[in-house]
Amino acid sequence: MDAIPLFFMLGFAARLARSDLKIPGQLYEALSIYLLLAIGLKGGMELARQDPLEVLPQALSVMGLGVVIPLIAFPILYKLGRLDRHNAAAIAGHYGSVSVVTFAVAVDYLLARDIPYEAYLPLFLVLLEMPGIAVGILLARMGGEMRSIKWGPLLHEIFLGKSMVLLGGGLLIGWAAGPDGLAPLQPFFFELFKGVLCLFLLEMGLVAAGQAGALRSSGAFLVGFAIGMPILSAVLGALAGAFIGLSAGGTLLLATLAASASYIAAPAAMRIAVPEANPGLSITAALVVTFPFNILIGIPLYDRIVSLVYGV
Amino acid sequence: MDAIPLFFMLGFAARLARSDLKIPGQLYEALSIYLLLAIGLKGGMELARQDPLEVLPQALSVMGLGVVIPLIAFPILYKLGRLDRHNAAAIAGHYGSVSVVTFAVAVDYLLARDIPYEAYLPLFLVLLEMPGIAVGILLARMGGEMRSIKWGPLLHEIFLGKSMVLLGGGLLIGWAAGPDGLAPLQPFFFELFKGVLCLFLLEMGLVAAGQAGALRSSGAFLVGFAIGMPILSAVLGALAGAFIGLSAGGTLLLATLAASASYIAAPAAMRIAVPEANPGLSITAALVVTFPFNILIGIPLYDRIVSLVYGV
Amino acid sequence: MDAIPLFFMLGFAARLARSDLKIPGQLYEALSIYLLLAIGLKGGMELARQDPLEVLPQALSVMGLGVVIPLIAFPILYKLGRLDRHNAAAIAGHYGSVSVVTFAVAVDYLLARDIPYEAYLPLFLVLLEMPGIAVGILLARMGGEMRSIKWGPLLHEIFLGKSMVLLGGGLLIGWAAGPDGLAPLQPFFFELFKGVLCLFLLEMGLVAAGQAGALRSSGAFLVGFAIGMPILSAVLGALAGAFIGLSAGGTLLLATLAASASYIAAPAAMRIAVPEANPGLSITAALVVTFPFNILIGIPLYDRIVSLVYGV
Amino acid sequence: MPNTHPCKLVVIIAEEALESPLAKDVMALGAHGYTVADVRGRGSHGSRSGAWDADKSIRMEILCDEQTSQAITRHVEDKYFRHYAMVAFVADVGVLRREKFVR
Amino acid sequence: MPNTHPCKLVVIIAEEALESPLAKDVMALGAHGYTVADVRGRGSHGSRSGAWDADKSIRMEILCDEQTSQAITRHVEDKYFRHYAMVAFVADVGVLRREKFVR
Amino acid sequence: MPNTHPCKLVVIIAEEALESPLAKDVMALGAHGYTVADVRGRGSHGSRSGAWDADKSIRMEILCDEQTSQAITRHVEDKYFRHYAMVAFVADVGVLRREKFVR
Ligand SMILES: Nc1ncnc2c1ncn2[C@@H]1O[C@H](COP(=O)(O)O)[C@@H](O)[C@H]1O
Ligand SMILES: Nc1ncnc2c1ncn2[C@@H]1O[C@H](COP(=O)(O)O)[C@@H](O)[C@H]1O
Ligand SMILES: Nc1ncnc2c1ncn2[C@@H]1O[C@H](COP(=O)(O)O)[C@@H](O)[C@H]1O
Ligand code: NA
Ligand code: NA
Ligand code: NA
Repeated sequence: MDAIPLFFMLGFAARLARSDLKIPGQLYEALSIYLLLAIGLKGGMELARQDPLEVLPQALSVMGLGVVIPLIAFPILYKLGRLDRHNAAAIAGHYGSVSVVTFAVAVDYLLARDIPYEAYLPLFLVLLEMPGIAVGILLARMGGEMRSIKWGPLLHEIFLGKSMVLLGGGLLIGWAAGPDGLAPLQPFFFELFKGVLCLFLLEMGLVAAGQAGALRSSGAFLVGFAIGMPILSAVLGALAGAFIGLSAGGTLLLATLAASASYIAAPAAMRIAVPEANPGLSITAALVVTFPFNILIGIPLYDRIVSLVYGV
Repeated sequence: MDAIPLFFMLGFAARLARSDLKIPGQLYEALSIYLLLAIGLKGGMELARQDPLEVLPQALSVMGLGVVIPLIAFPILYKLGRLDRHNAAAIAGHYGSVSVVTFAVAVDYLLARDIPYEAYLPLFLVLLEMPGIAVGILLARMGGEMRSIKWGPLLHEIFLGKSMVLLGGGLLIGWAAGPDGLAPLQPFFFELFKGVLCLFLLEMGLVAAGQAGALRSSGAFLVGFAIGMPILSAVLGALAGAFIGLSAGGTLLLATLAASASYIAAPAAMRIAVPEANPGLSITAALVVTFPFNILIGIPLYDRIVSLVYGV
Repeated sequence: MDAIPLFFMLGFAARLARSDLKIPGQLYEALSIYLLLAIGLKGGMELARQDPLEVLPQALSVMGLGVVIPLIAFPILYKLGRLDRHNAAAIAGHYGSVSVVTFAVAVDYLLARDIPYEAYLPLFLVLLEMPGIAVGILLARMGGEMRSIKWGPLLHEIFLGKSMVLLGGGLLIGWAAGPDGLAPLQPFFFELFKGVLCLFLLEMGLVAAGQAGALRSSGAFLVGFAIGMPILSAVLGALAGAFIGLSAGGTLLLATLAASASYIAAPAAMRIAVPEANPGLSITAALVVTFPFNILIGIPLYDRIVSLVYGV
Repeated sequence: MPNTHPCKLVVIIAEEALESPLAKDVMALGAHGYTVADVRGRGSHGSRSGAWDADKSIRMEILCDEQTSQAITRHVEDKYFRHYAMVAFVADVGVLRREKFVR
Repeated sequence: MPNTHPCKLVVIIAEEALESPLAKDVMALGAHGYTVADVRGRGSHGSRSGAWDADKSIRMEILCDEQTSQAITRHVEDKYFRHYAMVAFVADVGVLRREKFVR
Repeated sequence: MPNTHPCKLVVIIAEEALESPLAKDVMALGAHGYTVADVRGRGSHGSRSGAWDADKSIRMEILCDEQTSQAITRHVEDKYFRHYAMVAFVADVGVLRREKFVR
């Protein structure tokens, strides 16, 4: 059995059983800095091998996906779920953006099965991080409040948030240094990757279980949304992947990115840009429901979806 | 010369010389999380290869050892050492439980000498962690106070303390994932192990020297106990190992476990369960005397004892 | 392109752009503990292979270099730069001491170009750390105040500061354990080295850019000094290296050591020993100007200087 | 015209082992919240440098009304003071949003 | 004869997301400095354990004169209290080197 | 009937380099203990973010009697204030177990 979900389950169970196990806050930060940099570096290294003319149209389509998903999620939340505008928009923004760790788990899923994929896919991870957040903020401010958006600080928050800087910076360094320049970094950034990911998932299990109490107050609709929306997004992602000509492996990664919801960059940006939204709701949905759903059930499911799309 | 004791000595000397070297608190926690998980994983992986029918009787005998040791230690401390009941019981509990790092040093001792051992021995580490603590608490509460023990929170503290969760959780994950599932974690959890252990021993040296001042007030009896008791326990452990049919290497590990005293799980549990006991006494004995004694002198000595038992 | 300067530049750019990226304080400490220990271990391991009679005269010459450099820097700062005695002396002390990370970058420069060097050079790093600081303090206290120096606490601060303990302790352990004893530590302390160095340089970039604001108030003279002095010292170092018979690679390392300025050990010692000096000035010079100059421009330049000296 | 309202601030500095029992107790005694920081220090039980498990200390502060403040201080005095390294003190402060802190 | 001078100490405990906006605001409102510590806690918004990004809290303290203290407390009341997990209080203290804190 | 006794709380916020000298000094001046936390901040010496060695600050608090409090504040004023980034203030608090803090 693969170790990754087991670490998540260990953390989840430990916290539910009220163990005093804690991952120190700065270790959490250190692990997430490592993961973001390592993913960026790897993607950048592969990007150096790529023909930019081939990647550019793909990149634009992928960014379109990041715009479309929150535009679909918003009416579901606002009309169907009867959430107020601010909460509906904030949650939509979380689902438009992506989860780096979910991406890493999907990559591991492919590696374990020897399924090839376009190694520059971390580029799409970077590109998908922010459009969803920006759309979420616009949705929250539509109707009169639009002028009150201070775009300066906001763009700053989005483009210079730690995950963008580390992912994007890693991408640039990997691209500039190339495979040769990165070879001496191999043992640190690549060989340790899966072990660090396991430790991080232990912590995510602790965190998710710690927030699980909020499930009760968040209502059945939100839980349903947090499972249904990823599946819908994954279908869109799978179609997009096929459309832009990715391999089956690459398409699975794109579907997973589409299905994943941000719980690092989006909460930070929304807290400043849409303070009226209750962060408990979006975090419960993204972290307590969608994240475990994706890593435990979602990824194999999206694999099936991709197979259907590819008619295998 | 082996590097491990040198790192301990560097830390010890630096603190005695009042260097300002400090290991940040969260690094200490990170290192100990790593060590506990790695030991658990390794043991679990090997456990998967084992016949449960063979291991079960061994496991029960080992747990018996954890009950017997504090029952021997208590009268020595209470009658001979004239400590009050609470302190005698608390210290007995520390010596009934085990030290994970001492175990790791003994494993390294075997590896460096190419001596084989039953690779599932971390299971015994897990099993020995708590009976001693439970017996210590019972001893402290005997005579009238027995009813005042709140078993709920206590069992919780013992079974869900961080070291049990990480060791036991690691064991389960290692067992479920098996050698194949753990292969990609090899570089992180296994290859780095000894380096991390060295860093941890540097910190243990700093900590032990920092507590060394308490030696003066703790009295000669306690120092004698902290050296004599491990030797006595090691003999018991060696006999038990031979009795349950372990190899010489496995027997050395069991003897070392028996000889080691807890300074992570036991202090935490005793502080809540037996607050009347002075933690300075038990920590001085376990950490300032027994721990260095074991890693510098004890392990080679127990190796001799095991050789005697095996008639080599 | 080599990855190391790229990481520094990423950190520098991120902070200038006011990104919220932060390296947690304890991660910074953990990384620096690691780097100091690893460099010491490596040097000590190689020292074990050396003939002491050969190294001793070299070592003495190198310590002379550490005395001469601040004696040259002081009048430049005091007379030419018109800084007051305390500031001139404190800054001179920083430039007499060395920067461990600059050394590590220079080693990496040699490794990337397959240029051999005397592997025991970390010994010189240790030897150069303190004479400069001591001379700086003496210069600050010359003229009447001399008696007021409390040598006890001062020597303590210098010899037992964390960088001396870790570098020197690592050296001793490496020397005592030798290549065989260190072999199991290889994956942790040596293979990960460059990756950890990159992470540290990311943080140094953040820190340097964070202090860059102080440049304005420090004046053009200091900036000039922070570039000119390293070049001058590098020439001295190159001559000294040739004089004591080092290889071209070893000479480059010695020149780089001479050119580098301390921003860990020296600031800590000066803060206690020469509180009248404004730490902003010395840190701006050493960290904001000299450090980036050395790693980006200086090392290749000193390589040329060494080639000239060796008449290649 | 001040916008603050009189309130008590109870501060407890104690061994880290007491963090979760204290948290439970103060909530049970009527506090509406608390704030905790990691600290190190020295006192009658010697130095507690915070470098490792048994050596850590915390500083808990509780904003509450007079009555709760007395309940908390009496409780910690009875239950914990004898056997644990700890100190506690109370200060008079002015809080914003008074309704958050009184029973 | 005391060497301290009357001064206000404003303490704000809030979500970490507010650290840099608050820092900017208090300086703009006339404070000459501030001090920040990382904390965890519990309040009307539930438990904030500080274990991960969105769950961190900070404790900011500002020494300032009465007027600035009122400006700061009113400002945080208006701008942040409604939507953020936070509390604030003010205490009377005596500072050394008064000139560092008054406008 | 309150169970607390009047006491002084001295708080010193300073460069981390001063942690161990200050600790020695306050004990020598009659304090029976102290508590230290890691902090960051801003003041007349600019921003001190705590990200690296020379940039760290600490917050030390000392519960003591009036006399010791004056001895401490005068001492830090004379010995450290001129050359170091630091502030200090004193508050009146009520302590439990008075005997722990008075000489
Ligand atoms: N006089 C004091 N001022 C400030 N903090 C104190 C004082 N005495 C004790 N403490 C703190 O309370 C903890 C426990 O105190 P004690 O029980 O006296 O050892 C110490 O480790 C310090 O952190
Ligand atoms: N009564 C209280 N005493 C001390 N700290 C509090 C109190 N109430 C809230 N806090 C702190 O302020 C934060 C936000 O409070 P709240 O907005 O009530 O959730 C909490 O996480 C605590 O750290
Ligand atoms: N007005 C203030 N309020 C709270 N803390 C301050 C204040 N001024 C300075 N500090 C703290 O004291 C440190 C040193 O102050 P300074 O000497 O003014 O640079 C700063 O880094 C802050 O942590
Ligand atoms: Na998404
Ligand atoms: Na034992
Ligand atoms: Na130098």
